[in-house]
Amino acid sequence: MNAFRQPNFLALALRRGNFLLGGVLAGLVALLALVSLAWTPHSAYELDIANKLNPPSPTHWLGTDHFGRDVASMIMVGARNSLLVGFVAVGTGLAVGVFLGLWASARRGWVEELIMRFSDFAFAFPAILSAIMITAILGPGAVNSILAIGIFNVPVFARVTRGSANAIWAREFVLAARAAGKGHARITLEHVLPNILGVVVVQATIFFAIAILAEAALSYLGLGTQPPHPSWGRMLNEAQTFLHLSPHLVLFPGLAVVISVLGFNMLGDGLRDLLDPRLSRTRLAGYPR
Amino acid sequence: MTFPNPPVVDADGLTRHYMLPRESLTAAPQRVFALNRVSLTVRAGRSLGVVGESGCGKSTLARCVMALEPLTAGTLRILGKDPHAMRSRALRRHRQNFQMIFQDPFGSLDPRHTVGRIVSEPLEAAEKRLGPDERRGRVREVLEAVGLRGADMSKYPHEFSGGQRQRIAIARALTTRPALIVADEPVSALDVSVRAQVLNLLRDLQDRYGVTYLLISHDLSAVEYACHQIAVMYMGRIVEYGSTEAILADAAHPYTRALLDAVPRSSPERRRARTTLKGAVPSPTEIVSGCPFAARCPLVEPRCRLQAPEWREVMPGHGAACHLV
Amino acid sequence: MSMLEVDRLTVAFPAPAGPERAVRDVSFELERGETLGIVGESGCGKSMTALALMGLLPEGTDTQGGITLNGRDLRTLDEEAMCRVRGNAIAMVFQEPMTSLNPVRAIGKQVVEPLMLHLGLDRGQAKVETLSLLERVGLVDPRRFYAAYPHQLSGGQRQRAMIAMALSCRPEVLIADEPTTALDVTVQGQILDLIRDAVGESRMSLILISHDLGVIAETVDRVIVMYGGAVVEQGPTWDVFTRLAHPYTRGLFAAMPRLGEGRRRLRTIPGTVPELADLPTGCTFADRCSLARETCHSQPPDMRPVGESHSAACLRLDAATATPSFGSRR
Amino acid sequence: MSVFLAKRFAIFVATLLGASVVVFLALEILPGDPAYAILGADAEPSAYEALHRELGLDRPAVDRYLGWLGGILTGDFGVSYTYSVPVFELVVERLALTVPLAVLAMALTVVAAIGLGLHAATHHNKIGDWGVMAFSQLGIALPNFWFGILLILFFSVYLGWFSSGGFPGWGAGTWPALKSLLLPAIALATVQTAILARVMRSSVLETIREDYVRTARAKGLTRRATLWRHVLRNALIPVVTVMGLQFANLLAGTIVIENVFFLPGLGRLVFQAIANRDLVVVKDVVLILAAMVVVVNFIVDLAYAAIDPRLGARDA
Repeated sequence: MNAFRQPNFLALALRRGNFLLGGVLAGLVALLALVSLAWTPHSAYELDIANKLNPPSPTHWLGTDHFGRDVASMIMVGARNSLLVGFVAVGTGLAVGVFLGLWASARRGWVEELIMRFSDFAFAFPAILSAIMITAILGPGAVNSILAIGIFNVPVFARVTRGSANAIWAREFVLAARAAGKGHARITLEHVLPNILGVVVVQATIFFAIAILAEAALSYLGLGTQPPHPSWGRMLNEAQTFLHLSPHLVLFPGLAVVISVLGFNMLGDGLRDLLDPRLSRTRLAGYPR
Repeated sequence: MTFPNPPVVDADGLTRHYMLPRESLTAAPQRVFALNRVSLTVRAGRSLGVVGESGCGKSTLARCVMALEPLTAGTLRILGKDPHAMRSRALRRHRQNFQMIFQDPFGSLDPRHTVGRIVSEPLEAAEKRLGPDERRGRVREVLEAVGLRGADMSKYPHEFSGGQRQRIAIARALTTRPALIVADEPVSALDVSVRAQVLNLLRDLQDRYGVTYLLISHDLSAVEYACHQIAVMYMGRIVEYGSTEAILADAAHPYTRALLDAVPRSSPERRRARTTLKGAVPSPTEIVSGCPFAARCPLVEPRCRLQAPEWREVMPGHGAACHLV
Repeated sequence: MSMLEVDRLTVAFPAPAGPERAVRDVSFELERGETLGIVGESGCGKSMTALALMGLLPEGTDTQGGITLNGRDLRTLDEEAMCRVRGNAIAMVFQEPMTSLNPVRAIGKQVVEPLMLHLGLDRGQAKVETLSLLERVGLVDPRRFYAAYPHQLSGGQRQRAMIAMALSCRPEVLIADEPTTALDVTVQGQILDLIRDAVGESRMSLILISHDLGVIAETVDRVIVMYGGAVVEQGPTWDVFTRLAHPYTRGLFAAMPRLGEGRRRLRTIPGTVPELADLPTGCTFADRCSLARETCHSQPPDMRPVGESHSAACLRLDAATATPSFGSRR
Repeated sequence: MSVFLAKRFAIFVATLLGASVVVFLALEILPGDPAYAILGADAEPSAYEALHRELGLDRPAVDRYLGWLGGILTGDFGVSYTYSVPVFELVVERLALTVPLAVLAMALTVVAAIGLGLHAATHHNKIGDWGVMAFSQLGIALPNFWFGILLILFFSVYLGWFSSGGFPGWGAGTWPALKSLLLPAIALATVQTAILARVMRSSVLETIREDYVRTARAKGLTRRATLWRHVLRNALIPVVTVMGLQFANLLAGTIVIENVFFLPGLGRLVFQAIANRDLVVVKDVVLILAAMVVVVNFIVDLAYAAIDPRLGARDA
C-alpha cells in the first residue's frame, strides 16, 4: 500500500511520537544553523582572553571557552558546519550509491558482481580510515572530511538500493511491464525507483545522523574543520584539556551532537513506520502469533 | 469442409536449459532441462491449456513464448514472426500482439500506479500512435469489457479485491487488442466463487474478441472448462496432446490418467480406489535415457527405462509419448 | 458427552475500524474416531477456529465461548497446562510445509521434541521412536531423513515429517489445516491417504480444514460449511453435498468447474466475501444471495434442521431447498 | 568445501589485494612524490635526494608495490622515518593494545546487546521494551569520544576510580592493564550495543512471526523453550551480519578512543604518523586496519555457514 497517498498520512504522522519529536529536534538544529547566518549572541570568532573559561551566565548563556569565545555562538555556527557536511556527504552517497545500486539491480550478472565487489572493499575503509588516508595526502580540512564521509556512504547506499531494487525486480508487476515491452531503464524509473523511494529516504535520514557523528569525530581528531571555524568536534577536543577546570565546556557541544543525531534518527524511524504498512500493522505480531 | 484457422503460435522444438549453482567445488555443474523440445500450435480463436505439476516447465514455456526468457534451441513464431530473433525495438512493437496475465493479482499490479496507468502500460510501451483522448477511450473500453467502471481508472490497486484486481490485469492484457494472451495460472490464487467469475470472463472475451489463449494451469478442471486443446507436460516435455474431449474421455498416457485420477471429486459418490503415484516429480537435472516418467509409472516395462518413447498418434490430433500407446 | 465440544466460539481481533469478528458463535461436537471437515473460502474463519482450539491465537485476541476436551474446559487452563495439551492431546499439521519447519534444525531434532516433552522419553528412546515414526509416514531410509535439513526435502516429504511430528504422541484430535493445498496433485493424494490411514488405525479424531470441496468430500464423515466467520451449514458429508441446503453451499458447488463437465458455463456467486470489520447485521450472505428478502438483511439466521443431524442457517430454507439441488447447473 | 565458502574466500583474498592497491595508490602515487610530502615543500635538495633514494622512489611503481607487498608478507614493513625503527616492531607493540581493546569492546557489545534485544522482544510493547528502545535510541546518538570524555569526567575526575588515560603496558600485570582498557572499551561498546540491541530485538520479533515458531508452540513447547530452541539461532543470522559491519566501526572507533584516553595503540600511532608526515607508517597501518576489517568480515561469513545449513548447498 502506498502510505503517501492515504489521506490520513498527516493524521498518522501526528500520532507517531517518533516522527514528531524527531522532526522538532532536527528542525531546531536546522533553525539554529539558519539563524546563525544572520545573527549570533556574540561573535563566534572574537577572542576575549579576559573572560576565558566563564561558566554559563546571562551574558554568555553557555559560558566561554579558553579563548573567551562565546560557546552558544560557536555551537550555533557549528550547527551550520555539521548540517553542511551531512547534506553534502549524504547527497554524494545518495547520488552515486543509488545510481550504482539501481544499475547493479537492473543489469545483474557481471555488472552487479563488479559493483558489489567494489562496495565490498570500500567497506574495508570506514569514514575515519579513508579520512586518515586523505588527510595524509591532502592535509586536514572540512572538504576532505566531507569527501571521506561521502566515499564511505556510497557503498552503503549502493547496497541498500540494490537489495530493495532486487526485491522489486522479482515482483510480478515488473515482469508484466517487461511483457508489455518496457526496457530496463524505463522499468527502473517507472516501477523500481518509486517503490524503493521510501527505503532510500529513510536510509538517507539515518545516514545524515551518522555523517554528523563522523564529522564530529574527525573534527575531534583535528582532521576535519580547521580553526578558526567552530565545529562541535573540535570544541570537544579543546574542552578536554580543561576538563578539570571547566567541565561545562564538554557538556554543550556534546549535547548538540546528541540532539541533532537523535532528531534525524527519530525522523528516519518515524518515516519508516509511516512508509511501511507491514511494520505499522503490529497487531498480528503478537507472540506467539 | 472447414478450413483450420491460421496458427497464432507456432512453436517447434522449444528448448530451454539453464545451469544450476554448484553444490560443491568437486561436483559437476548441473543443468536443468526446463523445456525439452516442446512443439505446439495454437490456432486463432482457440485456446490451449498446458497442465502439469510444479517444476514441469509450464511456466518456463509461458515465459519463453512471451520472449521474457531466452531459448536454448527451437523456433517460435507468433503471427508468423519470431520474437526471439527480433531486435529490441521491433520486438517492442510486436509485443502488442501478445500479452500476458499472471497468477498473483496482488503482485502483478504496481501498487504505486493508478489503474489507468497500469492498463495503458502496454499501449505506451508499444509506442502506438494514440492521442491522450483515444488512449483514455481505449482504457475505458477494456475496463468496461472486464466488468469494471471507467471511473476506476483513477483508483489504486489496493482499493480492489483479488478478483477485481485480476480483472484489471486482464484489462491490461486486452488494451493493445492482442491476438494472443498467455495466462499463467490466472485463477489459482482466487477463491472458488471468484474463480468462476474470472473463468467465465475469459471465455466471454474469447467469444467477443476472438482472442487466442495459451493457458497454463495445474488445475485440470479449470483447463477443461476454458480450453479446446490440452497439452500435458512432465519434466520439460509434452507427454500428451489432444482435444479436451479426447483427453478427458480417453487419456492415452499413464501420467495423464494419474493426473485425472488425482483430482479430488466433490461429487458425493463414495470414495473410489484410485491409483496414487509414488514419489514426486524428480528435478529435471539430468538427461534420462528412457522415458522420463518410468520411475513413477504404474505400468512401467523394461523397455521404458532403456528407450525414450516416440510420439504416437492415437487419433488425428491426439497423441502421446508412451511405448504403451 | 462428546470427546470435543465447541460451544459458541467467538474470536475477535482488535482493529482500527473496530473489532474484526473472525469467528462467530461456532458450535460443533466431535466424537472419538470421527472425521470432521471445515470448508469455506479464504477469510471465512476456518483457520482461526483451529488456532483457537490450539490456544494459539495472537495476543490481544478476544476469545469467547467454550472448548471442552473430555470434559475439561481448555479455555480455563493456564499456559503451562495448555502446553501439556498441545502436541499431546491435540496436534496440528499446517498448510505450508516450506515454512512450518525450522530451517536451521535437522528434521529428526524437530520430531524428537514432543516425544521427550510429553512422553518423557530420553534422547536415545526418542530417537528410536522417531525413526519408526518417519518410516511409518513413508519416509523410507529414516536415518537419512533424521539427519536431513528441511531445505533438502521436497514439499511432500516435508509434509510427511510434519505429520510424523503431529502423530508422535498419539493425539486424540488431529487438526490438519489445508495440509495439501501447497502440494502437487499427485502428491496431494498420497498425503490425504496417509492422514486417513493414520486416523483410521489409531481411532484418532480428525478436523480437516480445506477450501477444496473435493478434498473434504473424499476424506471426512461430517462437514461444516463456514462463511464470513459463521457456520452456514453442517451435517453428514453425503447429506450436505447432495442436498446443498444453504444458498451459499449451493453457489459454491455451482461455481466450481468439475472434471468431466466439459465447457458448460459456470454459475457464479455475484460480489465478493464481506469485510470482517464491517459485517452486515442480518445474514452475512444476504448481499450476494438471489433468494434474499428484506428480513434476511435485518435478522441474523439461526440454525434450522434440514435432515437428521443436518442443519443450515438460512431464513429462506424452504425456498432454497425447494429447487432441485445437485447438478442444478444448467 | 562448499561453494559458498570457496566463493567467500576468493572474495576475501581479492578484497585484501584491492585494499592494498588502493592504499598504495593513495599514499604513494597520488601525492606525486612522497619524499616531498614527507619533507614539505621547503626541503633541502640534498635531504630530498637522500630520502628519494631511501624510499626507493627511483624504481617503477609496480616494482615498489610488489616490493612493499612482498615485504609485508615476510614481515618486513619498512622503516619508520620519524622513529627510525622497523615499522613491524612498532605495529606489533601497538597491536598488543588495540586488539585486546577491540575484542573487549566487541565482547561487551555482544553480551549486552543479545541480552537486551531478547529482553525487549519478549516483553514487546511493555515497559522493558520501551526502556531498551529508549536506551538504544539515545546510545546511537551518542558520539563515542564524547561519552569517553564523560566517563573520564565521572569516574576519574569526580570518583577517582580510574586514571584519566594512559596505559601501563602488559608488563605491569594483567589487571592494571585491563583496568586501563575498561573505560575505553565501555565507551566503544555502549554505542555499538545500542545499535546491535535494536537489530537483535527486531530480528527476534520478526522470527517469532515465522510459521515454524507456531509449529513449535503447537508441539507443546513453552514460550521460553521455543525461544531458546527455535527462535534464537534463526534470529542470530541478521545479527551476525551487523556484527561484522560493526567491527569496522569499532576499529575506526579505537582510533578516536585511543586519542581520548591517550592509549598508545595503532590508532594513536597512525594519528601521530600523520602529524609527523611519516607516510611509511601511515601506509602500513591503514592497510593493517583495513585488513582487520576484511578478516573479520570473512569470519562472519564462516559464522554464517555454521549457523545456517542452507548456505552449504545454496548459492549465496
